[in-house]
Formats: sequence, structure tokens, C-alpha cells
Amino acid sequence: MSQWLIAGLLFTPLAWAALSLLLGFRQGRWLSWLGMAIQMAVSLALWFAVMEGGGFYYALGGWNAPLGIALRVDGLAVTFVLLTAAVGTACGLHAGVYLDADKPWQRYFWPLFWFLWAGLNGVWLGADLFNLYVSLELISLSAVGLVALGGEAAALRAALRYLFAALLGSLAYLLGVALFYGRFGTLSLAVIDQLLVGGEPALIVALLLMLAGLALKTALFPLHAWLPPAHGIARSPVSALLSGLVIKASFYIAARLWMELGDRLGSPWLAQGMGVLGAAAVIWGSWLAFCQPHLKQVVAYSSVAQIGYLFLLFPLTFAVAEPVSLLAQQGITLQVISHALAKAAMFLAAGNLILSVRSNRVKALAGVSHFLPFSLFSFGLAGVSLMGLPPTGGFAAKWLLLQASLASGQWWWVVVLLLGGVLAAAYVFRIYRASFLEVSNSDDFYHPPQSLEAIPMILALLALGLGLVAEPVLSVLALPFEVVAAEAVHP
Amino acid sequence: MSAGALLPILALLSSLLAAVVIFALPETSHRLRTLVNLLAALLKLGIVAVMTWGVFQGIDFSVSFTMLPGVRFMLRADALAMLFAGLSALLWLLTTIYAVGYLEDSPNRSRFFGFFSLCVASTMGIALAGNLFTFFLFYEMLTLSTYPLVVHRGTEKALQAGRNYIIYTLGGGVVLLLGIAWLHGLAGDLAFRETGHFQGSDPALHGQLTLIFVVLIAGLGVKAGMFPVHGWLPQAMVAPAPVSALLHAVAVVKAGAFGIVRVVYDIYGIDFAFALGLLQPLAWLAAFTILYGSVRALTQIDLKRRLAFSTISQVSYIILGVTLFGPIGTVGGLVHLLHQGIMKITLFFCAGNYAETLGVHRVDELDGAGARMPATSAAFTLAVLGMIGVPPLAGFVTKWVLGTGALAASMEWVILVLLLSSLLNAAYFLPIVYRLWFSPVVAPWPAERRWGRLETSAWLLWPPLVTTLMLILVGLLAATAFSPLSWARLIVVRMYLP
Amino acid sequence: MSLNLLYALAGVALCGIGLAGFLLLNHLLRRLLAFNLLGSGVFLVLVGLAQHGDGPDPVPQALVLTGIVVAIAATALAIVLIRRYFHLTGRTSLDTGNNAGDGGGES
Amino acid sequence: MGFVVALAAAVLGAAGAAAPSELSDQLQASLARSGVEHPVTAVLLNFRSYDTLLEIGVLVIAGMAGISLASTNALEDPALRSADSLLYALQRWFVPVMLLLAAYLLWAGADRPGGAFQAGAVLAATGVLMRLGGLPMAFIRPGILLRLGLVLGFAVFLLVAVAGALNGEAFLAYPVTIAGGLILIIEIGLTFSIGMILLALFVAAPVTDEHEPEEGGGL
Amino acid sequence: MSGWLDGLLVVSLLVTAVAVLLSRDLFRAVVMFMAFGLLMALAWVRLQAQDIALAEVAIGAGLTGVLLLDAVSHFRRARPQHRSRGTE
Repeated sequence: MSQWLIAGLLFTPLAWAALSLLLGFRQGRWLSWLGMAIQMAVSLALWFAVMEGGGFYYALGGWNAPLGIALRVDGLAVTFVLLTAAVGTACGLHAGVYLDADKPWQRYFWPLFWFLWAGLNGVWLGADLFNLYVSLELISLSAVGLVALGGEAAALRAALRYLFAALLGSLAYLLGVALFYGRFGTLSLAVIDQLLVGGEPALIVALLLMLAGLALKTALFPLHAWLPPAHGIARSPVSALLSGLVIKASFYIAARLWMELGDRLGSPWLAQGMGVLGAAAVIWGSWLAFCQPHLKQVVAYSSVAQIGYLFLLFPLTFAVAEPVSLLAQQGITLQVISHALAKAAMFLAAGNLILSVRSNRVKALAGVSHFLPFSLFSFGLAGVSLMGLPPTGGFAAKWLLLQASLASGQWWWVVVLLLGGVLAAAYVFRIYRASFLEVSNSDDFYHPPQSLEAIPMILALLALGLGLVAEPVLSVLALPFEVVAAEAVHP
Repeated sequence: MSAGALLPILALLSSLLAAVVIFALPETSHRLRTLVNLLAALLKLGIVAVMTWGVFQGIDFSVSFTMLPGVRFMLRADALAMLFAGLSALLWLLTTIYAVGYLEDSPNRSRFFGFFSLCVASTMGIALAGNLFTFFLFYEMLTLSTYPLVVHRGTEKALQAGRNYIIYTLGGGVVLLLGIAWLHGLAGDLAFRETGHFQGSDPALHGQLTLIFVVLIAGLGVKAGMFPVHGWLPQAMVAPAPVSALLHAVAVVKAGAFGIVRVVYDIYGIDFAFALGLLQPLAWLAAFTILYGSVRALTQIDLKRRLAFSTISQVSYIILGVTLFGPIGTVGGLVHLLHQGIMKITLFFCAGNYAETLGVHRVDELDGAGARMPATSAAFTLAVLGMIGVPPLAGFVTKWVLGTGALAASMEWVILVLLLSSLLNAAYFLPIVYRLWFSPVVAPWPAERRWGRLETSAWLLWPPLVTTLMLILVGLLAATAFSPLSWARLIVVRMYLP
Repeated sequence: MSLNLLYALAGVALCGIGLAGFLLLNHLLRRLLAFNLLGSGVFLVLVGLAQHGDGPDPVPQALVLTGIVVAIAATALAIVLIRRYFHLTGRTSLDTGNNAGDGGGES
Repeated sequence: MGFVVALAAAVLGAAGAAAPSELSDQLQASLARSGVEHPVTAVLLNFRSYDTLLEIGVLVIAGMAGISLASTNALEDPALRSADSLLYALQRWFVPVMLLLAAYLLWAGADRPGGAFQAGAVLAATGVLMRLGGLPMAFIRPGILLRLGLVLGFAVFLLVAVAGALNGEAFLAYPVTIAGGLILIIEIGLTFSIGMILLALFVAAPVTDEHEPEEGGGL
Repeated sequence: MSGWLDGLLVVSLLVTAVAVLLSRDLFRAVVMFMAFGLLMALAWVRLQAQDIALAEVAIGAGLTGVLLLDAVSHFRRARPQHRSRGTE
């Protein structure tokens, strides 16, 4: 059963990419709705299958790990596959209505969208270092394409910046892969994990290169300069995809590398250093978000800040007790999921708001709470999750990270976590404040279609509810995993 | 699911669902919205009544599930919970009626009543929370759902007040979160338990526990309006009167006070807190806040601001009662939780009536209002007398029990504080009463409206009259079985006296 | 030093040159050239390092073939964007100033 | 500079400690079942075919970018129709030769160096030559045919991949007996599409700037 | 095989690479890049990677170079046009 599901999961996005390239935007929309339904169903089924049967390796082409490419289908991977299906579907549905179907270049939206999806699934399931590189490139190029789609000069500039950053990051990663291959003669992460004994300098350099490349692609402070222009200027559904999912892909790889190899190749300095950069991202990103005059820039800088939390994974899992490490991993996982949902909701809602007031400026929102409470409400709910207030997923994540920080004695991260929440509140409430202002001549609002309003609301509610069902979601992380790699290494 | 688990959830859902329905209703369907509001309020009152009866009979209402690794979401109705739940359910009904009248013809009612219901749901959650974590959950939800109400008018001033409100309360929330997370890391998931959790704990932890106590109280003190973190409360008075009445006089500040009661009794345990030497400083702080609030109230010209400073002062009675080491003081503190709520909401209703009917906001504009609005002014006068502590009204009962408690705990200086505070109460309230009844009308009302035969709209008139009746009854019938005083005694007997 | 290792080290040097160019140059096409040099360096390291011990290793060779195709795809996309950007603005470099401010494209 | 030194040290370190790879043994052992004799082709199109599949996806994205910029006008640019006799002669003789070369490379891929990429590139080069020679190339005009050509190889690859899954085996698994044939089919499709994409990238970019690209064409 | 040959190849690779980046004229830079691609192809042959060598010649040097050259010439021709536009 699972075999069929995996095949469906891999096949659908690629096939839909090819098919939708042959169609225009409108027909592509119909086709994509079908595709999203299929992907959603397959992802759900796979999630439940793994819930019941545990994780496994899937050997592509029937060739096992070191020779062929094996996919690692474990609880975490299928959870992210499901997350991608949820956010992807939401953005796809939104885009179908939001984007102007009459523009000739929109026909390329769907192929890029589906290639992006395929790349994301490739990353979540990837267990092969080089395959991860190819998946990353697939993601980067389609993401850049989406940013630039039909763009004016500013969009192109943002896209070019993004492209160059992404390419540099990929090459740094690939260089690390080359070193690993030179040392171990394999690309399978599981096999490397088994062969790796201690911290050889060469491999430390390799890990550093890969982490640096991935950090650049994830827009970790101070390598974040490319992100806000790109995420701020793309069309809202695209921004939602980029902020919600795309930047998580490179982080996911970094996290996987760290969890597999970090115990032998990492050092306290590296771990704390990554944490400090993350903390700086939280503070600096939030501050910049607070200062932005444009609505979408606020949301984009908020992404820079929220990504910062993710990098607390490094110090909180390095040389700490097993339960503490687990707490941190769970916290980070929740943070990824809740940020993906909340940020996608926020961008989509921001898109609606912009559509409604016909301006991207925060100041233009005055009085909109009067007319568009629904999208504003979605925006607000998503904001609650970003602030880390209960009962949202963001709060659950923050709670677990707080516990992990306290239990590991690294109390300084507590300060960052709490301060980050306050700063997030500052920039979110700035938007509320602007929208609650009553001005007399503010009756000129456009009402977006209801379907546009419903989608961010659903995402925001998911982010909200995540905190309540965090326990079952997290339980998939501890699922048993069938170890095939061991047999493959020593036949 | 058993009735024991079902009822607490229903109590929450009744207003949560009401909120959802109200948000979904179009702005223009006023009648339907009012109907939903009133039905939900009545339903909730019924549920709470049933639960109170059940708790009296010794039925255990509780429900819990694991929310995060190591943390449970837990609702549990004990006697203390029902005290707060009963108060908010009762006053929600009255305030809803009042708000319907108050907001007639004003915009954004859908938004207002939606968030209003959400607030009440949060308050109910705070009352029924079974552990510190769940308490915090609803505590923050209350913060968020009150913000739109504070800034409801959308004026620059309201937004500024909202900003300060959110800075204070979210700041307090962060501090509280720190305390809760720290405590959780130290001791795990802590359900509220009568004797607390730390009796006989490792002395090596006492230093940390003391620190955590300070952090927790600091976090909770913001909402409770304790000095020096009370600054948001007077400013938040720009909100519409029902908001000031229910939320700032009852739900929000009481949530803070209620939290302090929970922490002192059900987490630390009163004996342990006393042994750590934590109660004494808290008592001083409470006493200072009582006097400070009263003194500040003296000089306020704006009626609602004067009431706000009075609230700051009065809420600290509760905290003072809690810190009096002994059962009688506790009874006093708890009963004041209820009494003060009833009295203060009456005052705010009346203030709202003056504002809505006559356009009067300032104390010096009230000259002669007693003749124009006799019923409202009578209610106001009675509530004022209650506040001052004139027998046999509600406030007298509180002060009497508190005084007795202070004597029993041999903290005689508290009596002095009580006396001084009563004097100050009289000093800032009685001039208003004088103006109402004995000053002649000197100028036309700033913005008068007329509603037929009655002095003001019936929606606005009945709620203060009902609460006035209540504040007389709870005083007169304090000795009967179902009075708040008896209930507070029941709580103390059940929970704190083995 | 084996022959392959020599090329691997050459690859390292190319990486350095490419990286320096990538970071220091402003002209978009030059940066693109630098990116391609950097890529070539990485490929040399990949193959040279992998097969320095025992003869040709087809796996890294296949990887590099894939890598080359990915690189040309990226280069082509970049050229398309650069040309379009140039067409609209007449510029051949990204502004070094603060670009974040003018994000108001969507309306 | 520090970067280069650290990297060089890392390369030397990795080289010094390189573990004997079991991978090449496995590769040799499995080569017979791969359907081709040339190991690089086996890795590319069988053992690690998923990489290649995604990589073609990347290429298709670039191709899309190219055609989205295409200006129909530029394709019929009269300036390009210059009757350059040298080019014409070149074209006359070279085009058939290059097409043959592409076919050879494609065929050779099975057992010696060569394969779809190289053949595709040669095909594209042929196209470039024809283009420079001013041959009308209506098929490269943005339209359904061009897009079909763009994804053809990718689609063939994908269909073969999913056929394996439908057959009850893994995604991308080929039955051993027909593996060689399937790989050849894939390679033919890929060659065609790669050539098409690379050509599109070249041709689509307007050679002169006299005509505006179709408004908003930039992807 | 003769070590000095490889040494020479490596040195010329690096020199060409530097030349690509340092040449003032963009056109020259691209031409140098194509030369670099050809040298890379030689290096691949020396590394017994004929497949890559073929691909490098066709794609790396050939197509990338053509694309870049095309872009460069486009820039050259368009520049004055834009200047005049800017002054309008």
C-alpha cells in the first residue's frame, strides 16, 4: 500500500507540472484542483499508513541505498509531506482566484507551482545527499521563477538576488557533499552516519560548508538580506509558499544533518554560534518588521525573525540529555509547522487586505477593521501564533523550547524566546492598531471573493488548533523506523 | 463522556460558540444577535448553577487531556472555581443586557459582541482551569480578546490606551510565562491542589521557589492592578462602559487576583508560602496599593477614572485577605472577590448611564443628576455606601470579616489600613453623592437623550437596579446558606482546613 | 600526489577564485561567470577527490553530469532574468543600496 | 584565502582518510542488470535515475523561463535572414552531419561515453546554426507545440517511471529484460527535449532590442 | 603520464579563470570563459571522465558561452538607447 502511495506522491506533482505547462492558466486551474485533491489524499493516506506501520526506506528504481537512491519515509518526513499538501493546496486554491487569469504569463504559474511541490516532497523524503541537492535546486529555480513571474523591475531585482543567494548556497552545500563522498565513497546519509567515527577536521569543514550554504538558503541572520525583497514583492500566494514552505526545506536538511552527524562533527562553539545567530535573527528581524512601512514587508521580516527560533535547535540538541534533545526537536518541529501555517495564512490574508485597500502600506489599513473583519481576523489569529500566545502551535513550540532551555541549563535562550514573543506582539499589534483606526472617509473598500477570505482563515485556525493537538502530532516523531540501511551496508 | 466531564466543557463552549455565531452573523441582524447573546448567557448561567449545586454535593467535575508532552489541558470545578465562575456568569447576563442598550445605533456591533463573548469564555476558562498551564492559556486569551474592546471606538485616544493596555498585559503575560515554565521545569505539571505542592520540599529548592513566586506574582499583579503595574487600568477606561464594567472591574482584574489566590493556596500552599516568608511582603504591597489607589482616586475629575482607581484599591483587599495567614482572612478575601464585583459593576453601569443619557463624564458635571435620574442615582448611592462599608451592605461584610481575620492573624496594622481606606472611600465617593442629590443643576446636560417615560433606556436601567438589589441582599442575608459568605466559608472549610 | 588529487586541489583554487569573484563583482553577468567557475571548481573537487584512490568512479561522474545540466539551467534562467531586468531598467547590476524599501509592487 | 586553505586542507584530509568504497563493487555487480554497459549511463538513467528526472525538471523550468521571454517578432527578424553564403554553405553541410553526430552520441551512450545530454547539446547546436543561417523555425515559436516539445522527454521519462510503479515495483524501476530498451526510449525523448530546451533558450532571447518583448513576458 | 603536462593544464586553468574575472571587457571575459570550458574539458579527459568532457564542451563551453555572448552583445547594443531614454 505504502509503495503505491509513494509512487503517487512522487508522480503527481511532476506529471501535473508537465500537463499544466500544456494548458493555459484557467484550464490549468481545473487540472491543478484535481492534482491538489490527489496530493492531499495521498499525503493523508501516507501519514496514516506510517502512523500505523512505522517508517521505512523506499528504494527508488528498486536499487538500495548506497547504489541507488532511497527515500526515508519516517514520521517527520510524512508530517512535512502532509504539511506541504495542506499549505500547498491552500496557496494553490488562493492563487487560482487571486491571480489575474488574463495575463499571458500566468500560464507558467502552475508548472512552477507543481515543480516546487515536487522539490519540497523530494527534500522531506530525501536521504541521499546529492539527491537533496537536486531537489533543492528544483525548489530554488521554481521559487525564483514564481517570484519573477510577470514581474516588474523590482520583482526581477528581488528574484535575481534570490537566485544568486540560492545558487551560492547550493554550491556550498554541494562542496560539502563532495568532501563527504571523497571521504566515505557514499552519498547515503544513513551509511555515512554508520561509518562516521569521530570529528575529522575535513568532515567538520564539510559540515560547516553545508550548514553555511543551507543557512544562506534559509536566510539566517546575517545572510537574510535576500529574503524580504523576494517574499515581500512576490504575489501573495507565492509569498505564502515561499515563507511557509520553501525556506523550511533548506533548514530541514540542515537539521537532519545536525541530528545525524552533529554529535560527532559539531562542537559547543558551533552549536552556540548557530544559536546566537538565530537569536540575533529573532531580535533584529522583529525590530525591522516593526519598522517596515509596507504590510508585506512586515510579514516578510517576520519570517526572518521566526526562522531564528529554528536555529535554537543546534545548541539545544548538542551535548544535552536525550529527553532534553527530544523536547527541543519537538519544539522545533512544532515551530516549523505552526510557522508554515500561520505565515501562509498571514500572507494570504495580507494579500486580501491589499486587494481590499488597494495599497500595500500599513497606514492605508485605517478603518479596514470595519469592512474586512474576516481577513483581518485571519491575519490576527495567525499573528497570535507568531507571538507565541496560547493555545496556538506557536505557543506550544515556544513552551517546549522554554522547557528544553531550562532543562539544559542554557537559560539565555529563555530570554530570547520571551523577548521574541514580545517583539512579535509589537509588530503584529502595529497592524491591528492601524486597522482599528476609524477614519471618516474610509468607505471605499473592495470586497474580495469569499473563497479568498476563507482560505487564510482555515490555515490560521489550523495554526491555532495545532497547539491543542500537538501531542498526537508529535507522537509520529517517535514512531519505530525500519532500518534497511544497516543491511545494505553489510550485506 | 460523563456529565462530570461534559459540564465544564459546555460552560466554556456556551460562550465560545456564541462568539463564533456572532462573528458569522451579518452586522445588520441586530435582533438575532441579541437573541443569541441572551440565550447563551442564560444557558451559561444555568450550567454554572447546576455545577455549583453539584460541587456543593461533592460531585467532581473535571476533564483533562495531554496537550503537549508533559503538560495537560485540565478543567476542574472546585468550590473556588465556582465562586469566580458564578460571578462572571451572573454578571455576563446583566452586562450583555446593558451592552445591548448601550451600543444601540453604534457601528461594529458584530465585532464587539463577538469579542465580548470570547472574553467571557476566557474568564470561564480561567475560573475552571485545573492547573497553572491551563490557567495561563485562558489568561492570555483574555488579554487578546479584550484588546479589540478597549480600542473599540477606534479613536486615537482609544488606540493609545489599547497600546498601553497590551504592553502592560502582554508584558505581564511574558513574566508569568517565565514563572510557569520555570516552575514546570522544576516540578512538572502542577494541578491546583488544596494543600499546594511544596510542603516538605527540598530546602535546596527554596531559593528558586521564592524567586519563582516573585515572578509569578509580578506577572499576575499586572492584571490585578497592583502597584506599581496598575498604569493600564485608568487609561483603559476609554472603552465603552460595559467593557469597563465587566472586564476591567470584574473579569480582568479579578483574573489577576484569582490567579494570585490560586498560586498562593493551590500551588505553593498557604503554610509553605508563609514559611518561606512570602506573604508578609505581599500583604504590605497590597495594603500600600489599597491606600495608593484611594488617594489617587481623590483627585480624579473623570468619573470613570475615579472608579478605576477605586478598583485598584479594592482589588487589593482580596490579595490582602489572602495574605492574612488564617482561615478568616481567606474568607474575607474570597468573599470580596464577589462583593466587590457586584458593587463595582453597579457603579460602572451608573456611570455609563450618566454618560449615555446625559453625556456626563466628569464628576463636576453631575450636579443635580439625582433629580433627572433618580433610579440610577439611588443605585449609585447604595453602591457607594456599600463600598465605604456601611452596614448592612456587601462591603461592610467584607471589611468586617477581613478585620476579624487580621486580628486572628495578629496583624493589627491591617485594621488601621482598613479604617483609613474606608475614610478615603468616603472622601472620594461622598462628594459625588452630594452633587447628585443636593447640588442644583447649573448647566444643561452636555448631550441629553430621552427614552419615553423612563429616565433612560430600559436595557440600561434594569441591570444596575438588579445588581443593587444583589448588593443589598448579599449583605443582609450573609448568614444564610447560599450567600457568598457562606460559600467562601465552604471553600475554606473544604480546602484549607483539613 | 596523485593526478586526481592535483585536479581536486585545482578545483579548490577555482572555488576560491569563483567565490571571490562572486562576492566582489557587481556586474550581474560577471557574477554569473564567477558562479560558473565556482561550479566547475566544485565539480573538479567532487570527481578528483572521489577517484584519487582507485581509478575512474562512474558515480561522481554521473553526479557532475547532472550538476552541469543544473548549472546551465540556472545560468540560463539567470540570463533571462538579467536581460529582462536590463530591458526594464537599463541596469546591469543590483543596487548595492537598500532595496527593501520599495517593496510596494503589489497593489 | 582562509577559505581556500581550509578547503585544501579538508580535501587533503578527506583524501588521506578515504575509506575503501564498497559502492564501485556494488556498481560492477549490478551493472549487468541495469540494461546498459556504460557505467555512467547506468548510474544516470538507472541507479540514480531520480536525480536525472528532477534535473530534467530543473531544465524544463529554465526552458519555460526562456520561452516566456520569447518575442515572436524577434524570430522573424529580417536582420537575421542575411544571405551569408558561408553560413549557408556551413549549414548545408553541417546540419546533416551534426544530426548524425547527435544520433551517434545517443546510441553510443549505452556502452561508451555519450548519451542524451551530449546528444541533446549537439542537437541544440545544430539548431543554433540553423537559426544563425536564418532558416525559418516556426516550431520554436511560443505555442503549444513548443511547450509540448519542451516537456516531451520529461513526460516520457515520467511515464516509464510510473509504469514501473504500476507494475507493482518501485517508482522508476525497470524490468531487467527490457531495461535497455526503456532507457533508450527515455534517452531519445530526453535528447529531443534537451535539444529543444537549449535551443529555445538561445533562440527565444531576442537578438536585437528593436522590438519590445511581448509585454510582461519576463517570467 | 607526464606530470608537467597536468601541471601546465592546472596552471592555465587557474590563469584563465582569473582572466575571466579580471578582464575589463565583458566580451573578452566571456571568450575567456569559453576557453576555460575547453581547458576544463581537457582536464576531464585527464581524469578519465570522457562523458563529462563531452558535456563540458557542448554545454559548459558551447551553450553557456553562446548564451552569455548573446547577452553581452545585447547589452552593448542597447546601452546607448537607454542612455538617450534616460535623458528624455
